[in-house]
Parts: sequence; C-alpha cells; structure tokens
Amino acid sequence: MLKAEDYLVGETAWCPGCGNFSIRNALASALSELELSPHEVLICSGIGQAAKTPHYIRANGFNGLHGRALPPALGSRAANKNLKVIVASGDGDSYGEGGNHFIHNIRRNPNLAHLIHNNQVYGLTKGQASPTSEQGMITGVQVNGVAAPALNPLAMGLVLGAGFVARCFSGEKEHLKETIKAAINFEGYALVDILQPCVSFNKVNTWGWYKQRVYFPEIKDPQDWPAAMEMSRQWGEKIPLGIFYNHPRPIFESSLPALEGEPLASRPFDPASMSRVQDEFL
Amino acid sequence: MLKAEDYLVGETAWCPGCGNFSIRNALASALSELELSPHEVLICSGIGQAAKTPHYIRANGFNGLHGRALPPALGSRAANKNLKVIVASGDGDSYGEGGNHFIHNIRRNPNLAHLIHNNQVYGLTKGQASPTSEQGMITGVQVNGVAAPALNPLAMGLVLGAGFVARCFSGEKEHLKETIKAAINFEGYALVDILQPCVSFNKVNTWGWYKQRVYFPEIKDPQDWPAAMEMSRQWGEKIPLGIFYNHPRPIFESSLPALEGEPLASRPFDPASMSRVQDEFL
Amino acid sequence: MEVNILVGGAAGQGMDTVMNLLGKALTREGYGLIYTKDYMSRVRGGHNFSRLRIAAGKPWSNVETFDILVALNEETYYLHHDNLAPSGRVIYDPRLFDLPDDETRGVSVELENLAEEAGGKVMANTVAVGALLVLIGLPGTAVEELLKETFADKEGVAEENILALKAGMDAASRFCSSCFPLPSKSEGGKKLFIDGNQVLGMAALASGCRFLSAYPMTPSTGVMNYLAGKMKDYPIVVEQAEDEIAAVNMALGASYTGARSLTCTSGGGFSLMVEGLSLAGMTETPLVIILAMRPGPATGLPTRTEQGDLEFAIHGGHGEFPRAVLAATSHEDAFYRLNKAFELADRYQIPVLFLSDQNFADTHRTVEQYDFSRLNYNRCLAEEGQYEEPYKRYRFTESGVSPRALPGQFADQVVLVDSDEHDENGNIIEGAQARRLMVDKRMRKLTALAEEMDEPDLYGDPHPDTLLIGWGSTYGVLREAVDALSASGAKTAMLHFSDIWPLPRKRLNSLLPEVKLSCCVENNVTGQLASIIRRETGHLINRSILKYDGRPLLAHEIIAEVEKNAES
Amino acid sequence: MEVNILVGGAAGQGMDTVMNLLGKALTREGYGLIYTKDYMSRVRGGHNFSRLRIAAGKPWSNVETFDILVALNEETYYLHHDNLAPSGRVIYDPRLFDLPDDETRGVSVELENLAEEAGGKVMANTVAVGALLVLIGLPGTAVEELLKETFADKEGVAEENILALKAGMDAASRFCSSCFPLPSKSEGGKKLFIDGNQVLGMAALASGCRFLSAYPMTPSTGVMNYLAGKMKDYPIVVEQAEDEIAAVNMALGASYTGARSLTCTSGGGFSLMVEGLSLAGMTETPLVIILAMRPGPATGLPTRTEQGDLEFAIHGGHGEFPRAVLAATSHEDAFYRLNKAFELADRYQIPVLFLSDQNFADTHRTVEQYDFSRLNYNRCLAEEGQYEEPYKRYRFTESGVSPRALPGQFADQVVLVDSDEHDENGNIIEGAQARRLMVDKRMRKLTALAEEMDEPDLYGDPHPDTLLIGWGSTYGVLREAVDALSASGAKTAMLHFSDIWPLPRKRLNSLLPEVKLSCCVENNVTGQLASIIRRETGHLINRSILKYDGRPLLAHEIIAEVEKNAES
Ligand SMILES: Cc1ncc(C[n+]2csc(CCOP(=O)(O)OP(=O)(O)O)c2C)c(N)n1
Ligand SMILES: Cc1ncc(C[n+]2csc(CCOP(=O)(O)OP(=O)(O)O)c2C)c(N)n1
Ligand code: SF4
Ligand code: SF4
Ligand SMILES: [Mg+2]
Ligand SMILES: [Mg+2]
Repeated sequence: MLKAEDYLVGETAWCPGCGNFSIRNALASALSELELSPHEVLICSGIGQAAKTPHYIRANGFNGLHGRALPPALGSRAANKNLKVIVASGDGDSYGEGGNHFIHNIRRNPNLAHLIHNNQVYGLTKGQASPTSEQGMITGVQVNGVAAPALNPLAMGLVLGAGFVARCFSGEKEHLKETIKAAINFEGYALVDILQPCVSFNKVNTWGWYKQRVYFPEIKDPQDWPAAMEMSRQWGEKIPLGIFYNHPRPIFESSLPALEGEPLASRPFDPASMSRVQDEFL
Repeated sequence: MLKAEDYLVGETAWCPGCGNFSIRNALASALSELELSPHEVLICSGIGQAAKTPHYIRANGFNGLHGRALPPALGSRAANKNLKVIVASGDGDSYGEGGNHFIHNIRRNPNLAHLIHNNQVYGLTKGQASPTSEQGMITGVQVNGVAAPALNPLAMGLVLGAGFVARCFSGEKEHLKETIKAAINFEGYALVDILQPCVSFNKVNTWGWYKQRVYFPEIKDPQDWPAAMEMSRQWGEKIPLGIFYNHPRPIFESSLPALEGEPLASRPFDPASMSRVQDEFL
Repeated sequence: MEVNILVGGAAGQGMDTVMNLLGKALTREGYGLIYTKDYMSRVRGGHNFSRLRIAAGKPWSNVETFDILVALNEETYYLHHDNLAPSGRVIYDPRLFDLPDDETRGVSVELENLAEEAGGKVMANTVAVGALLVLIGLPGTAVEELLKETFADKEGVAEENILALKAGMDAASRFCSSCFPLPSKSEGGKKLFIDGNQVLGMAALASGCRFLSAYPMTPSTGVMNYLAGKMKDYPIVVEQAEDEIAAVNMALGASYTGARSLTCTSGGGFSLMVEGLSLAGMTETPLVIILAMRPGPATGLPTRTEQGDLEFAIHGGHGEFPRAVLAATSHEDAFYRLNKAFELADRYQIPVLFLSDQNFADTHRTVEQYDFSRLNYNRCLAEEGQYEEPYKRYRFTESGVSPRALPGQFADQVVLVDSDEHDENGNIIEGAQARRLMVDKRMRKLTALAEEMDEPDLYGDPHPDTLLIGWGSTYGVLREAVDALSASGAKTAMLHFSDIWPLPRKRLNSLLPEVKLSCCVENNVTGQLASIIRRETGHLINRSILKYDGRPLLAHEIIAEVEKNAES
Repeated sequence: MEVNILVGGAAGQGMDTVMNLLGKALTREGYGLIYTKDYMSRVRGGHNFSRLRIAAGKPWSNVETFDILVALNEETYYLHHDNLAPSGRVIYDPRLFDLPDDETRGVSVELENLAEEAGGKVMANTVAVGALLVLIGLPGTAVEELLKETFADKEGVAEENILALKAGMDAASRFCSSCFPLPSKSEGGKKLFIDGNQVLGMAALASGCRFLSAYPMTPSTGVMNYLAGKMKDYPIVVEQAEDEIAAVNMALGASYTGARSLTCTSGGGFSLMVEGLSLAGMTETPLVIILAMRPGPATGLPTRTEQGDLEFAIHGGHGEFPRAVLAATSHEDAFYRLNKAFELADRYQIPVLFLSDQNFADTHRTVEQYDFSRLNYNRCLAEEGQYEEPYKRYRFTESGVSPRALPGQFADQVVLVDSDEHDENGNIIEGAQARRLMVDKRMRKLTALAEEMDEPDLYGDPHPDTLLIGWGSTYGVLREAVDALSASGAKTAMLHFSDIWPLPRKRLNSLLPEVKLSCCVENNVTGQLASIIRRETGHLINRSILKYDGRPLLAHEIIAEVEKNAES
C-alpha cells in the first residue's frame, strides 16, 4: 500500500498559503486509504490553478482545455470502466466556461468524483470574478463590483439530479479527505464543492472568513431532498459543510450494452470478421 | 394600434398541427395588446423549428446560431435599452447547446422575456432527444431510450435566481398570451417554458398527453420560493401551469453606468474630443 | 440506354420510401444506379425531390433531364416538367390535381384512393412504386420481397402493401408498359444499395471504432444514426453530446483511454470543435473527425451541399500541429479511406479530418460488396517491454512518434497528457529549449505522414491537353465529364484528390507543366483547392469551375464550361 | 550609448513595480525606451524577468546583453549573469543571498531592510528603483513625483516610499554613481509610456467602441482591463462573458443594435469564436476581434509569444465570406490601425481580425502622443431617406454593401438578420438562384476591400539585395536588423505587413523578382506568411527565419541568420 506522500509528485506552482495544497494532500490521503494504485486512477482537469492537480498527484492524468474537464472524463468512463475517474478543477473551469458540461453530466450520472476547488475567483488569470464570486466583489474587470448573484453549484446539482452533493472547506482537512473518499466510492456522479482560499486574489473569502462561518450541521436523512436543498442554500453568516445528499440512481455506464464484460479499450478486434454487417444493404 | 394579425408575416415552414402556431399567435396577440410597434421589438432566436419565429412575426429579428439566442439578446440590451427584447427558441437551443448561456444570463438578469418552445425533442434535425425529453423515450439515436432524467428548466431558473418563472402550454392559449404579456412587462429576465406538441417527432408528449395533465394551481404567494420550487418540480400525472415565481431584483442594465441617458447606439461621438485619455500615460 | 426518374413533392410525402424500395429492388435485380436527394430544411411541406438514374455499368452521377416524373403534388409538375424528356411520362394523382390540357405525357394513377382501397392512405407511395415498375418493365417480385422483409414483424402490413403495389401496377399498365426499357445489368454478383453516411458508419464500425460522440447536425447525422443502431449488438458506445465541444472532448477522453474514437459534424459544429482539434494536436491523441460539409457561412443551407471548408479543415484550430485531411470521393473508395483515417490517427497519434459533404452523404449508389479483409486495426500501442521505464508519454524519438500506452495498461506506470506545452513526461514546461524540442518532435511526424498520402487519382488520357482537378465528392461527376469529353475526341483527364493534406505533389508537378489547360472544379466560391495547389507547388491553375448554389455539380455543366474554354 | 537593465525574480516579487516606476520616470525625463516582460504562467514563485533598454532616439526592440542586473533572488543571478556586461553591475540584497567570491560587479543593497526601515518590506522594490537611479545617474525627482501621484489617496505612503527610494539611492551611491551614462534624450515633447494592450484599449475607446464582451485570456486580458477601467467615466459597457462563444455572440448582438463592438481573446478562445465569426460573415454584422496570439496548440505557453494563428485567422470559421485581417506592428501604428479595423468593419459590414501577440501586448515603449484627430467614427448607417421602403437589410447593391439601418432607427421599419442563407429581406431561402445572388453580393465587397489594404511598409534600401519580410509585432526588431545590416554595407530592406488580408501584392510583385534573397522572418514554425505569399502571388520566398520557442525574435539572431545565408 502506498502512503499519502507517495502520491505527491512534481513541484507545485501554487502560491504559498494557497488552499490547493490541502486539497491535494486530502486527495493523496484518500487515494492511499482507498488503496488505489496510481495506474488505476485517472485525474481529469481543465485549465487554471486547480487544474494543475494532475501534475501534482501520481496517477494517470488528462489535463485538457479550460472548461472541458468533464467531457474527457465521460469518454474515459466509456472506454475503460475500470479506471477510477476523478475530475479536479476550478470553479471558473467547472461552472463558468464548463457550465454546459456541468449541467449535462450531472444528468448523465457517470461514475466519477467531481472535486471543484472553489476559490470563488479566477486565480490563474489574476483575479477576475468567477461564477461563484460574491456579489459586489470588486476586481480589475468587475470595477463596479460583481453584479450577478453567485451561482450555487450544490443547489444546481440537486435540481439536476445529482446523487451525491457535498460541500467541504480546504481548511477542514479530515472532513475533506473523508468526503473525497466517499465521493470516489459513490456509484455515480459525486459533486464535491470545496471552498478554497486564494491568498493572492480573493481578499473577501479568506481562510479566516471561511473558518468563522463553516459548521457541520446534523444531517438526519441524506436522502431528504428538500432538506438537502435547504442546506445547500445556506450561505452567509453560517456555511454548512457535509454530504447533504446521498442517493444513488442508475449510472450512465449501466445504460450501455457495450460496457458489459471487458472494458472497451481492451477488447481484441478483427475487421475481417465484420463483413456480415453489409448484408443489410444487399 | 396594430391587430394581432398585423404581426404575422411570412409563410411558416412548420408542420400542420404543430404547437408552434399557437405560440406564434399568442406572441402576436401579446404584442398587439401591449401596443408595441414592430420596430420597438426585437426577437432573438437560435436555430431549430421554434427558432424560425423571427421570420414569422413582424418585428426586428436576430436569427443567430444554434444555441446562441441569449448572448446577442444580452448584447442588444446593452446597446439599445429601448428595445423590447424577446428570445423565442427551442428546448434544444436553450437548454442543450445553449445551456451555459441559460445559466449565466439568468444570473445576469437582463430585461428580456425568454420563451422556450419546449417540445421535448429536436424537431428540425428530426427527432433526437433534447435535454427535456422524457427518460426512456426511444429515438433514432437514443435506441435504448433516453437514459438521463429530463432537465427541469424551471427549477434551474429558481436556483439560479430567476425573478420570473412560468410554465405554459401552447394549448392553453389565453393563459399563454397573458403570461407572455406579463413576461414582457416584467422588469428583468423572465423565463417562460412553454410545453409544445411536436406532431412529427414527439409521440410521447402529445397534445392529448399534455391536455390531460395540465392544470392551474392556485398560486398564493408568487414570492414564496419553496412553494415555487415545489410546483416547478411537479411532473407526471399532474403538470401545473402558471407564473410560479414573480420577484424582481436589480437588472443587469442597472449595474452599468454607461446605460444612463440615451441608448448607447444613438449617442453621437467625435474621437478627436477624446485625446485627454492618453494623459494617464504621460 | 438509361432510365432517369424524378420523384417530387412536399417534405413528409415520402419520396424516400419510393426511392428506397425501387432502388433496392433494382439493385437486387442487378441494375446499377444512383439516387440523390434535394430536400429542404423542414419536416413537412415545401418542395423536395429525388432523382434516380439507372444506367449500364454503374452511373457515377445524376443528370438533369429525366424520363419519368412522379409528381406527388402539383407544384412538382410545374417545377420540373421542363426537364422531362418529350417522350417521358408523368405519374400523378388526378384526384389531387390536373395536368394542363396540352400535357400528353400523363399517367394518371389514383395514388391515394388505390392505397386506401388496399388498406390505408399511407401506402400511396407503394402505389407509386407499382406504377413506376410497370413503366420500366420490372416485375413486382423484388419489391414484394422487400416489403415482406420490411414489415416482417407487422402482421398484414406487407400484404396490404403488396395489394397497393399491384393496384399501382394495374393502373399504370393501362397507359404504357415497359416503355422505358432498362439498361443492361451490371456485372459481378450481388451489390449493395447504400448511401454515403451508411458507408462511413459501416466503415467506422468495421474499423473498430468503439466510441462516437456527436451532436446532431445535417448532413452528418446519418453516421450517428447508423452507429447508434448498432449499439445493441456491437461493442460501440454512441453518445449524443450536449454540444460539439463536449463531443470532441469526450471523444478525446475515450481515445486517450483506449477506444478508437470518432466524432462527426458539419461546418458550424466543426467550428466549435477546433479548440478540441488543437488539443488533439497538442496531446497527440488519435482522433477522426468526419466533417460533412454544407453551404455556409453560419447556418447557411442546412440540407444542401458545398465544399467550402477545405482550407478551414487544414488551418482550423489555433497553433501549429500535424494533421491529415482525407476526403470521401466515391462510395467505393470512402469505405477503405475512412479506415485509413483511423489507421493514420493511431499510427501518428494525430487528428485526422475526413471530409464528406451532403452530396456524398445523402447519395445512394449500387456498389460492389466491400472486402472487409482489406481493413486494418493497428492500434500501434506500446507492448510490454516496448517502452522504457518509467513510461513517458512524449518520449523523444526520431520519427516524432512516441510509444503510446493506455492509462492502466501497465501496472505502476501512469500516462499523463497535457494541453500546456510539456516535457517528455507530460508535465508543464516553460523553457525555450524544451518548447523547441517538443515542437520539433511533433512536427517531425510530418515527414513520414506526407509519404502516406496517396497521389490523386489520374483518370482519362495519360497525356491530357485538359486536366480537370477535383477533390471529394465530385469524383463521379468529373469522371463522367472526362468520359464525355474524351468520347468527343478531346485529350482530357482528371486528377482527383482523396488524400489532400499534406498535399501529395508528385502528379501535380509532373502533369501541370505539360497540360494546355488546368481547371479546378469545386463546389465552392473561392476555389480552395486551386489556392492550396499554388501554395504548395507554385503552379497557377488556369481556370476554375465553381458552383456554390448548394447543388452538386452536373456533368453537362462541367462539359459546357470546358468546351467554352476550349473555344475561347 | 545606451543602458540595458534586467530585473528578475520570482512571480509576485514585483518586477513590474520597478519597471513601471523607472520607465515612466525616464519617459518623463525625455528618454526613449522599451520594456519587455518574460513571465511564467503562475502567480507566485518560478522565475520572471523584465528588460528595460534606454537608447537614443527610440529603441525598437530589446537586446540580450545588459548593463545592470537587479537580482531579486539568487536564481536570477545564476540564470542571467552570463549576459551581464563585464563592466556591468548587479544590484542584490545581501541578506537574501551572496554573490560568488569572484563576482566583482556586485552592488549590495539591503532592499528589504532598508524598506522596512522606511516603513514596510513591500517597498523593497522602491529601494531597488533608488539604487537603479543612482547607477544611471538620474535624479530622484521624477520618481518622487510619480510616487506622489500614485499614492495621492493614501496618506503617508508616498512619503514612506520616497524614504525608501532615497535609502536605495544612498546605499547604491557607495558603489558607483552615474556609471552608466544615459543616452541623449529623444526629441519632440512629452511622450507616452504605454504597453500594447493599453494602446489597443485606448484606440478602441477613442474609436467609439461602446461594447466589449470577452472572457479573460492571456495575453489579451489587458485590453479588457483597460476598457473595464473606463466604464465609470465613458459610455462603454464591458461584460465578462461566461465563455468565448457568448463573448462573440454578445458582441454581435450589440453591434447589430448599434454599438461599435469588440471582443478580444487568444488562440484557444478564438477557436471557440470562429462559429460566431462565420455568423458575422453571414449576417454582415460589423465586428472587430483582437486576437492576441500565444504559442499553441491548445493551452500551449500561456504567457509567451507566437505568430502561429495567421492562417487560422484568414481561414477560421466555416463557409466562405469576406473578412479583413490587420495586425499590430508597432505602438505607433497600432493605435490608428485598430481604428481602421473598426472603420472597415462598419464600411464593409464584415468581421475584422486584428492580430496582436504577447510580444506586442506586454511591451511598453515610449511613443509620441497620438493624434486623436486622425481617428474616424463613420458608422456608415443609412440616414432617413437613404433607403428604399420597406427597408431590406440585404438589399442588392453594386458594391455588395447594403444600406444598414439599426433596429428601431426608423419607425415602422424592421431589421432582420439571419444565420441561414436569406433573401434581401433577411428571410430564409433555399433556392439555387437566390443563394448564388447572395453569395455574389457578399463576395463583391472584396473588390473594394482589397483596395483599402495598405501596402507593406518598405524600410531600408529601395533596391535591396536582401529583403526581409515580416508582419505584426516583429516590426521593431526587423527594423533594427535592417539598420544594422545596412550599416555593415549590405543592401538590405524590409517589407512589413500590417494589413495582411486581403493580401496587398503590389510591392511584393515589384520587389520579389528583383532581390537576390527574400527571407520571411516569423515567430512560428511553419512559415505562414511565406505560404500565403506563395498562394497569392506565386512567388517562392527563398528562406525563412523561424522562431517558435515562445520568445520574441532578437535583432542579433536575425542578423546572424542573414549573414550566415549571405556567406553560403
Ligand atoms: C478557452 C480558454 N479561455 C480562457 C482561458 C484562460 N484561463 C485559464 S485559467 C482561467 C480561469 C481559471 O479559473 P478557475 O477555473 O476558477 O481556476 P483557478 O485558477 O481559480 O484555480 C482562464 C480564464 C483558457 N485557457 N482557455
Ligand atoms: C452548432 C450547431 N449544431 C447543430 C446544429 C443542428 N441543429 C439545428 S436545430 C437543432 C435542434 C433543434 O432542437 P430545438 O432547439 O429543440 O428546436 P425545435 O426544432 O425542436 O423547435 C440542431 C441540433 C446546428 N444548426 N448548429
Ligand atoms: S492565485 Fe490563488 S488559487 Fe492560484 S495558487 Fe495562488 S493562492 Fe492559489
Ligand atoms: S417537426 Fe415538430 S416542432 Fe417541427 S414544425 Fe413539425 S411538429 Fe413542429
Ligand atoms: Mg477559481
Ligand atoms: Mg425542441
């Protein structure tokens, strides 16, 4: 069994004090505790600070285009259902540029864990508002303050039928690690929105700001949708953390006859054997 | 004052019996009753059967790209705030290809009415599933039946902060017309999802199917969000119609200092008068 | 001797049914034919029509004039009667409309009434088929067989249709029978009756394509329909994406993890895919994209044909990376060509664009059965022991092609691909030297790739005075034009490209200096191939014949243009 | 006589502050300079550096060797000391690291300590500026002035910074003072100190651009930042779009309804915009797109430079439609050139691509003040009485340009634009003839448009033996290369394109046959301009100097390559 440290590779390009470090560590610990070997795991990401994660965790990695972390993850589930697929990317990536894939992959429900490093800002491009930026936050582009209300990813997940909806905070490391483990083990699409301080650009939602507000509500029934909705809409003085909803439904892969048996990627093939397919045109 | 018929132009390319006709008529009547002249109105659409609407209503029209009805509508609100902007397009257009614009324009809250001709199918491309197709519906592409649950546009609208959320049925013409009028008059983004039979490709959600199910619930408080959420989630044996939520909030345009005064489009300008802007670089 | 038929009516009136029945029956009877569609971007109403040409050997293209007009509505008669041969015939339903008094070619068949008598109005098309059979002197047996196969599961339906068919035959035989004698049958056993999209779908399936993600878009949707239809019985996943961006990125994910992957679209969707194309180039992920062209810009003419996206296919996507562009020329070739596209994608770990267009996609022809043993499935993956440990996805090699492993293929080895510039391992780099090395590595692939390109097909006089140059779906019509021009004594040949990029130049360089007139024939307004030839070889093509009205080129148009030129 | 300075350190250490202060102060004092940035795609750490060159007249490009190195960390010293002149100096903080014993060029200044003493560590950069001032013999007054302006709202901060500045001056003066004498001042009054993105942003604002929708993407974001900063005081809306697709479509909506509209992006974002580009072509909606290039494919090197998207700019987007492609060559020209882009977009109702790159975008230079009266704002709209009723958006005209009205402009007239092929009114059509007419109408614009293109700038010997050809941001470096080559006696000239498409050909056609050596110099790996020249004129460019490591070309590299060629 590999230890958490064994999953850590590469020299990070993150700022000292960035919340990404804790998320990376939690992910490494989760993989270690789940006894997943690096070659069994695939991490997909888009572009951004968070999206550099595949370079910093020893595992297979698809570091694709900005906003496009989910589609290759979906494709990889079709081609090789044996891979544990984790999407680890930013809030801009997942909810901004990638918003349409967010909507429709929740509906599809592929078996993967989606970890959003939600620093409520565009980090890599130096501090513009992201879809989750607080209303009123002033940036170099939002000079009059962010006009639109912040997008609520958990509530969106719930109305779109996500079976696993959780909020974490990078500063609550144990909870984060356990939630990531649960998300990876969850059969279906698991949404984990992780509040993450960006020390360089988000001067509103700092570590202290989060720390003061987060709490762990008692979750009586993780299959109580209205309760989950209510919790996911709490934001402000008090911000609840936890797995608000946990209710599996049939996964994308189960609708595909081709996925019975060996993974598609490893099945042998001989074109010559196929000639009967032309009979229908005779 | 123009009569409803005066707004009808062009030879429609829709199938006889299509629900689009009623929507077109309701829109024409609404414009007439609101005493809006054709040149004061702009209809934006994408591509699809519904998206042909700008050709069939006498008004300004921007018949753009598939999925991209909302962005030009937003741009047009910035350039000319005097125009009454209506987006009239399909479910595939608005919730499929255009999903990301749907999300983020709800958040922006521009002053426009978004009418979705929701036939729960891709009409123009001959019958593939749309995001709102019923789970299990069989098509030429979804040969094993639609696997994902249908997207619920109203619930999405609600969690994203839409201030006006309504469901109509093309077969309930008076209600449809009145709702369109209310949507056009609403100060902000108004979402009107209109159930519309597609006689050629949707053999599940037919006129009769809808007719049997739709009803008008009593809406006690159109500002009761949880109640609106509950109504918008009702689907199946009973499908409620009505303006489930009506709760204005500051509009996109109000956050823009440039929009005070004359519309941007009509302000005169002389570049030579601008030379002071270079002073900051001296 | 040949017979040409045009069936026209409103969308939804079922021209397809008529043509499919008749085409398949004729194919089974051993005739060579081509069937093309002209249809509007709507579901009901408007005016659509289809042409069927039955000719000796195998006809390569359709012609403008015809012998039999099936006018399913009055408009059809007025729109088309000018091109009906003087000796031709019009099948029409006298209950729907009357022909003008001076029209002597009418074959009035009460299509709807007879259908209703047979069991239902919907069978009016079957009645029309019956009438057609009589006019061309084909016995009903083949069609009856087909009806039985088609409606095998639906009790009584085949029988009713056979009644309708016979009613049509009876009705028409009162006017004329076998008045349009069929040409000689084609040789060489049973043929396929198949359209271009089906050819490509079948080729993909038989090439071991395991994953198609696409978003519906005319005229590419047929490929998706074909493959979706195979999901129940074959190891393939077809996923309708939420948009074309998702489509191309899903396909890249599936390819990266090991499935031969495909996406298909038309111009507008391709526009949305070019960022993913660029990603394929950067990550060196094999991918085949079928780009079925239609007239642009923007939505353009959704159901029409054009060859307007060639330069876009070559230059689309930001940054510089190797790619191949191949095209569907004929039903005969495209089957093997698409297999080649998959092979090239895997061998060079590059994206391969496969250009089709509405003209190719929607055209049915009779073709020889395909030889599936000519297809390949070489994934070119690193085998155990064929890579150095630790595995590095982008290891530098002389050819520029790195040993490719799949995620999970080797215990303890991981595969990292990256959209940023990267080192051999796939990790982000920023250094100037590292960048240069990686660009050079990718670009080195072009040397061997260029060698793989087939020279354009040379057909006609080996030392021509006039050289017609084309690419893609104009193959057939150019061939017929060359035949006709040659028959009238002009030394004519054609050079036709199926592999377009990297542009094969040998034949161009040897032929162009020799010919008196070089002429690019293209279905676009700017003459894109001619520009590319000049760019790559310096040769200025003398003349271009360009058609950009959304309709396919016809042989007589090309011939007239060439002859006009010869005169001047 | 010139002075070259390199400041290096980790991202976040504030090289920008040093350079901006110094650069602006020098500009105010009347010196000509250029300041370029080399930075990584990260926010903290790594290694970034900036170069500042102060030279007589106005320097056009930077050079590799320098006189003063400000090493904000140890790594910087080791990475760069090789290129420090033997007589050079290294400013460093001895509390952070030591120089090697044999390094005699050290100017040790306790940057952080002195800053802390003055009021805070953050002012370490101000201390460094002080040290620099001493070395180049510039009095502190100009910087002090600047500090006062910058911190006008923040009580006490300016004073503290002035203390820090003086501490730096004192510390450095112990080593050497005025040991790098400054060149002569440039002539002609007060100059601007401005970077490329600011030039474009200001040009847009002063061209009456009223709407910018964009999605942040390096190196284009500076344009967005500039214009967003003006939202409070000028009639302009800047909207951050949810993605680049939204950005381009929003801009089209705003343009259609009457605002001069702009979007800006880099290659990946442009890939996502090309469908919208095609829509602009089809709907004939004026639009300017600034494409700030960076190395691709895919994410590539986000903060580096490349000229890799020229052919993509010309051919991107499906279907065929007229467009213009212009480029930023120098700060002097780009200001007026972008105005021309807006004018062309309005005059021809077409999309205009304006190519910039990281090298241009991030480079500050001192330039003459712009003459705003040279800018135009001609919207080319139909005035009352200048259109036929009913108004038809796509009325056929000889020029191909239809009278353009805005929605709501005329009572009872409506304006319909359509992504499908359409008739004069804007309504969907499908007919062959109607299609042909509308394609011809659009394409007719090209005739006049081509006439608008400026011939490439010819600089150097009017009858050169060697002709260097370039485009875009290489203007300055080519100019310096030509000067140097000419000075050494070689008959050299450059032909430099700012208007690229439709390609102006007169000068090419007259010069290329005369020169002994033609050489395209490009920041890409495939030599795109050379290909385009061959495509359009048939001329084969003899040689290409290509750099594709993400760094801008340097004059000495070009000179060496040209001389190597001259020898062989
Ligand atoms: C198509 C495209 N558009 C824009 C960019 C530029 N870009 C890179 S990362 C980023 C935002 C990142 O924000 P987020 O996803 O929240 O990640 P963070 O850096 O905050 O972790 C943007 C806009 C890009 N790479 N590609
Ligand atoms: C980029 C792009 N992709 C695909 C298409 C093809 N297309 C046209 S309409 C349509 C679906 C229309 O469905 P919907 O929006 O529900 O409209 P309906 O026809 O049902 O009214 C599609 C996929 C296109 N025109 N452009
Ligand atoms: S910019 Fe913000 S998110 Fe990015 S590494 Fe720095 S602290 Fe983290
Ligand atoms: S296909 Fe369906 S939606 Fe389209 S016009 Fe016909 S009935 Fe209406
Ligand atoms: Mg972020
Ligand atoms: Mg629909």
